[in-house]
Amino acid sequence: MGYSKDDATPDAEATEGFPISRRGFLRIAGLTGAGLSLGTGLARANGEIGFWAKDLSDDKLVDMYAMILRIRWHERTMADKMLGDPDYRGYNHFYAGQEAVATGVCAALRNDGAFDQIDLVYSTHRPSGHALAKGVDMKAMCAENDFRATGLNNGYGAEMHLSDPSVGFIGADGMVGPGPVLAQGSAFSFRARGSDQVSVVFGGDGTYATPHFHSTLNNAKLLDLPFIYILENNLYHQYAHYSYSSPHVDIATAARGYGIPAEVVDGQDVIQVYNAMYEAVERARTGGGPSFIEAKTYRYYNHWGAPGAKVGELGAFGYDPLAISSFRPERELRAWMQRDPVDICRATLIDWGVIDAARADEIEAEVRAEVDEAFAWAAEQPLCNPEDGLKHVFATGEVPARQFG
Amino acid sequence: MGYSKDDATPDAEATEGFPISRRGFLRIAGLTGAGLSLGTGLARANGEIGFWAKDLSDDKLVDMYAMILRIRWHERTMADKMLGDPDYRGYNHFYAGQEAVATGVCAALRNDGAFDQIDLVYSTHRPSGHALAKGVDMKAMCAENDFRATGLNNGYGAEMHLSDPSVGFIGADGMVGPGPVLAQGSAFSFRARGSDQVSVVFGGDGTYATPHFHSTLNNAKLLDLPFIYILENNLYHQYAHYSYSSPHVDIATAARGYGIPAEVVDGQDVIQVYNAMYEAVERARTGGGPSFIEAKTYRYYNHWGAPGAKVGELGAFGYDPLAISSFRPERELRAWMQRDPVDICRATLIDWGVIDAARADEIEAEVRAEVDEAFAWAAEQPLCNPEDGLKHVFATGEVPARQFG
Amino acid sequence: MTEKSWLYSVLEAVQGEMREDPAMTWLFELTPPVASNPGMPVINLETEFGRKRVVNTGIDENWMVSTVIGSGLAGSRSATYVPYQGAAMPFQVIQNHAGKLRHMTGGKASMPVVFIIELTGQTPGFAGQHSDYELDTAYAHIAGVRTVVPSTPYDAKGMMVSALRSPDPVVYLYPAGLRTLTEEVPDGQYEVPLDKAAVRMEGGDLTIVGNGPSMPIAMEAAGRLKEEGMSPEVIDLRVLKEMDTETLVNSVAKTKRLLTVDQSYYTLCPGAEVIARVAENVEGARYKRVAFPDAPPPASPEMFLWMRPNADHVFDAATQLVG
Amino acid sequence: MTEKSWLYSVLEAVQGEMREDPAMTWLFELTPPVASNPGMPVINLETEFGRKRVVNTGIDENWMVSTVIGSGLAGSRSATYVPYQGAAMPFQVIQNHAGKLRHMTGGKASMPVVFIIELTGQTPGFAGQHSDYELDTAYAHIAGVRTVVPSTPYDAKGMMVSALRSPDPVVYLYPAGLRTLTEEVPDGQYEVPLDKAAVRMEGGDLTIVGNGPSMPIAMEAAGRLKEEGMSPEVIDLRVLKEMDTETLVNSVAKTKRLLTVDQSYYTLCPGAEVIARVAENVEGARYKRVAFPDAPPPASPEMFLWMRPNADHVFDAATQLVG
Ligand SMILES: Cc1ncc(C[n+]2csc(CCOP(=O)(O)OP(=O)(O)O)c2C)c(N)n1
Ligand SMILES: Cc1ncc(C[n+]2csc(CCOP(=O)(O)OP(=O)(O)O)c2C)c(N)n1
Ligand SMILES: [Mg+2]
Ligand SMILES: [Mg+2]
Repeated sequence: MGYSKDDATPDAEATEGFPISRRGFLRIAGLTGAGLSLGTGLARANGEIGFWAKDLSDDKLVDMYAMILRIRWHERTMADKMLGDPDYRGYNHFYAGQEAVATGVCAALRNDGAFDQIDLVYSTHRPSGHALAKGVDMKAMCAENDFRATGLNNGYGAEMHLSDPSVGFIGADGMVGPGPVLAQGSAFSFRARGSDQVSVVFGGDGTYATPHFHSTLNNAKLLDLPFIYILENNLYHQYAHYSYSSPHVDIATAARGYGIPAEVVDGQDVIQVYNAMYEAVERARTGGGPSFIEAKTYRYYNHWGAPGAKVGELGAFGYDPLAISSFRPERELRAWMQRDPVDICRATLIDWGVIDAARADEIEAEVRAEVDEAFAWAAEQPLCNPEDGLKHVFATGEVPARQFG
Repeated sequence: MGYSKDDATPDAEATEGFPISRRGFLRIAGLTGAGLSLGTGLARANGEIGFWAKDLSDDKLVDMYAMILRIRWHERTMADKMLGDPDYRGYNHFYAGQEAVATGVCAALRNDGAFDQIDLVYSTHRPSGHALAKGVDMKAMCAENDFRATGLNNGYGAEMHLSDPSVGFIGADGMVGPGPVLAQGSAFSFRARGSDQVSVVFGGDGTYATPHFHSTLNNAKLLDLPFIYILENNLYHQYAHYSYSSPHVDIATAARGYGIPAEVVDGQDVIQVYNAMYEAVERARTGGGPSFIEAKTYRYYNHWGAPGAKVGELGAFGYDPLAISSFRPERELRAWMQRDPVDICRATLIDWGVIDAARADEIEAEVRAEVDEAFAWAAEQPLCNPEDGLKHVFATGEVPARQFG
Repeated sequence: MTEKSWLYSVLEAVQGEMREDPAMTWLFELTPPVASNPGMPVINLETEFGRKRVVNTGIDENWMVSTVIGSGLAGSRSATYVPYQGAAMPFQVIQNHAGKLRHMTGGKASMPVVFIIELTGQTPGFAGQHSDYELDTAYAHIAGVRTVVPSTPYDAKGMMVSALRSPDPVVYLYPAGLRTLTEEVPDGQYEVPLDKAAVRMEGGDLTIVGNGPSMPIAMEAAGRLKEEGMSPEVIDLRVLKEMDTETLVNSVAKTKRLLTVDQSYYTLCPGAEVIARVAENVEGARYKRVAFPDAPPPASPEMFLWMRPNADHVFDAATQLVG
Repeated sequence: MTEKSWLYSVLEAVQGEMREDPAMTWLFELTPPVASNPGMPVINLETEFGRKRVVNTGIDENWMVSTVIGSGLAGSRSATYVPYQGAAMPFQVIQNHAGKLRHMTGGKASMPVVFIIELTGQTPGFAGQHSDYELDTAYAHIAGVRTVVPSTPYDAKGMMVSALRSPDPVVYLYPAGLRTLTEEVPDGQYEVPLDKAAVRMEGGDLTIVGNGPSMPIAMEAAGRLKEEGMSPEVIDLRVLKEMDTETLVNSVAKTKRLLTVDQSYYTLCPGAEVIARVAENVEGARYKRVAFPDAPPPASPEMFLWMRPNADHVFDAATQLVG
C-alpha cells in the first residue's frame, strides 16, 4: 500500500526559509498551533469523513474523558505528595498537559486479551500517562513509583522502567533513542509470524535528533512494518527547545521523507488524536505499513520532578531552576494552559450531548477518589527485601553478593 | 544562505509508488542513468551557466584526465599483481569505474598548503582512488598497500587505513558509518575557528542506512557547517543492492529532506562531477553550509579483491563468488562499461580541442610508466620491524609486549 | 555423525530451532545464512524460511540487534549474526536494554534471543577493526546477558541450541579464526550448558586457561609440554559470564600454577578475571598471563604475527612458570 | 587558594585552556558548562566563548564524541561532556577510531581531545542506566585512549588540564557521586600526570586499592581500621590506562595483602586487573575484592544500598583479610 498524495507533499513551512531563527520559529509554531485548534472544527464541518470518533459509543467517549482525568489527577496528587510529604520518596517526569495524546492513542489499540493478540506500547522516561492509558493498574503503578515490594515491578524499576506486558505495556525507557528501534523490532516479529498486532512507540521531540530515528523509520518503511511512531512534540527536550536539534518545524516532515504517512495533530484534543490513530492502526493491521503521528502538545511541569510547582496548583511556573542555556517562557506555558486537554474533552462531550456538566463533575469526583485510594494503598505496601536485588538478573537463580568481598 | 527552489523539490521518482519492486527499481535507475548521460550535453547546450569546467585551464583539464588514468592503471596493475604474482601480499577494494568521482571532487578542492589551510577529505574502505586524487604519493601508497616499513603509514594501516594529513587526506576508514560524522566534526572545527576550509566525506550507498547518516546531515544543516557529502552510489553495498536498504531511488532526496542542497550527477563524467562540486565548495567557503552530491556510478570489480577478474583484463565478470543472496548481473556491468569515465573524459577533452588523440595516448603511456615504477619501487622497500607494532599507540613511548607472558 | 565445519554446525542448530518454531527469525547483513558441507544438504535459511523471517539488511548492526531484542520482548525467539566490523555498534543496547530489562521490570521482561557477535583477531594484513579481538571483555563485564565463546564445532552447535532455547539474552561470541575447524558433529539437536568450563586436558603441574580463539594454541602448546614430560591441565572457559569459578579453583588448588591465554588486549582481558577469582580462593599459587599487547593490531604481517599470542609463547611461558 | 566544588574546578581548567586557545571547542547536551562557587566568579563557557565554540546539542552522544574526534583530526583541541545516560553511545567510535587512528596511520593522526564520560552509580531510586557504574572496564580495556578517573576536585582540575594538553585522546571518567566533594583548589592552571596512581595513606598491614567513586569509602574504612590499630596502605588508581603497576606491586610486596574496592560490577572490574598484575609479580600474597554484584542496580533504595559497596563492607573485608 502506498500513501496519499497529501502525505507525499512536504510541509511548506518545513521546506522554506532555512535556517529558522528561534523567534521566527516560535511564530510559525504559534500559527501552526492556531491552525490545529481549528482542525477539529473543520473535520466536523466536513462531516464524517475520517472522523471516526463520531462512531464511538457514549461509554467509550466517557472512558476517554475519565482516562484523561485519571492521568491528570494522578499527576497532581503525586506532585502534591512530592512537594508536601517529606517522607514520600517517589518522583516523576510529569505528563500533565499531554494527557489527550496517551488517551487518544491507546483508545484506538487492542489492550486486553492474550499477549500474542494485544497491541504493544513502548513508552519513554515520561511514562505514567502512557501506562494508565494502556491499562496499567494505578494502585500497582503508585506502589512501584514508591519502591514497594508489591509494586508493578516489585520495586526494581520505579517510574522510568514501569512495565506490564499483560496489558501490552512493554514499558518505560529511561534512555532516549533506543525505544523506537526496539518497538519496530516487535513490529518486525508481528510481520514475521503473520500476526495482526500493532507496535506503537511514544517518543518526544528529543528523539528526532537521535541516530535511532533514522534506523527506525527507514527500516519500518523498507519492511512495511505494523508500526506507529507517536511523536509528542512538547517543544522541549530537557533544557533545549527543539529548534536546537531539528531543522523541521513539523518533525512529521522528516517521516514523510521516507514515504511514511505522517499526520500532525493537536495533541490537546483527544478526538483529533484518536481519529489520526484510528487510521494509522487500520493501515498497520491491514498490511499497509508504518505511520507517524506528530502531536503538538506541552508539559505543564518542568522536565523532571516538581521544581517551581506549588501544592494544590496545577503546573510549574517561572523558569526551571535546573535549566540554564535554554528556558521555556512562563507566558508560553500560560498560553498552552488555555487549551487544556481536560477542558477540551469535557466541552466536546457536553457539546455532543454525551454527558452534561453535572455528570462531568461526578466523573471527576469518582476519579479523584480512585486516585487518592491508589496512593493510600501504595503507602501501605511493604518495602523491598534487600537480598532480592540479586534476583531476576537471569530467568532462574540469583547472582552472588560481591559487596562483602 | 538558503538553497535553490530546485533543491527543495523532492525527487518525483522517490516520492511516488512506494514500495519499489527490485525490477521496477532497476528500470527507473536505468532511465535515471540515461537522463544523466544526457545531462552534460544539456548543460553545455545551456551555455556557461554553472558550467565551471569551461573556465579551467587546459593544464588543469589535462591533469584531471591524467588523474583518472593514474587511478585506473594503479587499479589494473594491482589487480594483475594480485592475480598473477603469488608473492604479492597487497589487496584492494577496487575503485575502477568510479575514477571520475574522486577526480572531479578533488579537482575542486584546496590540496596543498599549510595543514590549517587545505581542505580535508575523509575516505572509505575503498580509498585508493580518493587518495591519489587528493594528492597522496603513489609510490608511498603502493608501499603501504604492500606492508612496507617505508610505506605511507609505515605498514601499520595498509589499504583500508591510508592516511596523509599533509595533503588533507585524513584517510580511509574500514568502518561504514562513522566516517561522515567524523568529517562533519572537522567542518565543525573550521566554523568554530573561522577558517574557510571545507571538509569532504566520500561515502557509498551503504552509508545511507547507517544511523550516522542522520546525525551527519541533521547537524551539518543545523550548524550550517562547511561540509560536503559525496555519496558514490554504485548500486551495491557488499552483496546487497541498495534497494535492500533505501526506499529512495535517489539518495539525494533524503539529504534534501534536511534542507541541504543536493545534486544528482553522472559519476562517469568528471566534468559533471567537477561542476557540481565547484558550486558546493563555493557555498561552503562562503558560509552557505553543507551540500550533498550523489554520483551515480559503478565498480568494475567485485566488492573486495579480484575474484572473477583475469590478468590483463579490466573488470570482474560473472557473479561474485562471495555474494549469495544478492547478485550483480554481468549485463549490468557490461552496460555500465559502455560509459567508461576514461573514454568520456578523453572524448570531452578532444572534443574541446584541449588535446588530440595522439597526446591522449602519450599521456596514458606516461601514466603507465609512472604506475609501473611505483609498484617496482614499493616491491624494493623493507618489511616492518616486528617490535615497532608496540609504537604509536600513544604520541610518546611504546606499550609493553604481553604475548610472552 | 559427520565431520562438519564450524559454520555448518552453527546453522544446523539454527535451522533445527527454526523448523520447530515458525515465529523464530534470523537477521543478517553481509554473511548469508548459507553453508554447505561434504555429504550434507546445503543449508540456506533465507530460501528455506523466506524473507519475512530471514532478512538481509542495510549496514546498521544496532538496528539488527535492537530488532532481535524487540522481537524477543514481543514473545518471538530471534537471533542475528553481527559481522566483526559491526561488533561494537550494538554494545549500548545490549548493555542497557538486553542486559537490564528483565531485572528492571522485576522479572516481567523476557528476551529469548541470541546475538552472534563475530570477532576477528586472526587475520594479518587488515589492521584495526579488521584484525582486532577485544570486545569479549566489554560484553563479559556487563550484567544480565550470558556471554559465551565456544572453541569447537561441537560446542558451537550445542551452545547455539542452548542459547536459542534460553530465556536469557545470549551474547554468542564467534571467533572468526575458528571458522576453518571441523570435527564430528551430531546431525540432531543437542545442548551444551551455558555455565560450564571444560577441562580439555588433565594434568597436575600447571593449569592453562584459554577461551575461544586461544584454545588451539593452548592445546598445541600443552601437547608439546606433555612431550617434554610436563603434565599440564588445560581448561576451556567456554563461558565468560557466568564464569565457572569452581572448575578454575579446583584445578589451581591442585596445580598451584596458573597460566592464562587470551587473544584479547592484556589489560582487563578475561584472563585477568580468571587470575583474580583464583587468587581470591587459592593461596600460594603462581601466575602468568599471555595476551595481546595493549595496542591495536597493525596491518604488517611481520608486526601483527609477532604480537599475536601463539603456541610458542604459551609453551615458553608455561616452562618459565613451572621451572 | 579557595575551597572549590568538583564541577567548578573542572570548568576552571577548561576555561583556562579555552582562553589560551581560540580554536578549542566544547560540546554539551543537557549539562550546561556553568558553575558558581562562593567567593569566585561564575563560569559560563557558553556566554564567554559563544555558541560557535560552545554548543548545546540534540540527544546524540555519538555525534558529540565523533565531532570532537573530527575536530582533533583537523588540528583543533576539543572536549565534550557526555551525560551518564549516554555514556555507552560513543563507545564504538572511541574504541575503533579515537583509540586506533594514531596507530593505524603509523603515527600520522593526532587527537588532542577529551571525552568526559559521566558515570553515576551513587543514586538510589533510579535503577538501570540511571544508577549504574560499569563502563570503566569497557573504556579501560580498549587500546589507544588514556582512561582516567580522578577522585578529588584537586585531581579533577589537574588531570583535566593534563588531558586537554595531551596529544592523546583521553577518556575522563566523571563519577557523578563525587560532585558534592569540595576542597582547596589552586586558581591557576596546573597538571596532574595521566599515568600515576597516588598513595593516599601509607601503611604496612594491607593494601587497599580503590578508584574514583570507591575512594571515599576506601578512605573512610581505612581511617576506622587505623583507629582499630591496623596499618592500611591506601592507593588511588587515578589512571586505569595505562595502569601504574609499579606503585601497586611495590605496595603489596610490602603488605602481602591486597583488597580492591570498586563500584563497578564484580566480573572484570578494574580491581580484577589490579589483582592479576600484582599476582603475576608478587608471591604468596592474599587477595580480596569488594565490588558491585553482577546485577543491574535496582530502583528500591533498600535493595540498591544493600548491594552498593560501602565503608562497612571495606572495613569488614579488610579485617578478614588481615585477621
Ligand atoms: C541517550 C540519552 N541521552 C540523554 C538522556 C537524558 N534525557 C532524559 S529525558 C531527555 C529529554 C527528552 O526530551 P523529549 O524526547 O522531547 O521528551 P520529553 O522530556 O519532552 O517528554 C534527556 C536529554 C537520556 N535519557 N538518554
Ligand atoms: C559498521 C560496519 N558494518 C559492516 C561493514 C562491512 N562492510 C565493508 S564495506 C561494506 C559495504 C559498503 O557499501 P558501500 O557503502 O555502498 O560502499 P562500496 O563498497 O559500494 O564502495 C560493508 C557492509 C563495515 N565495514 N562496517
Ligand atoms: Mg519534548
Ligand atoms: Mg556501494
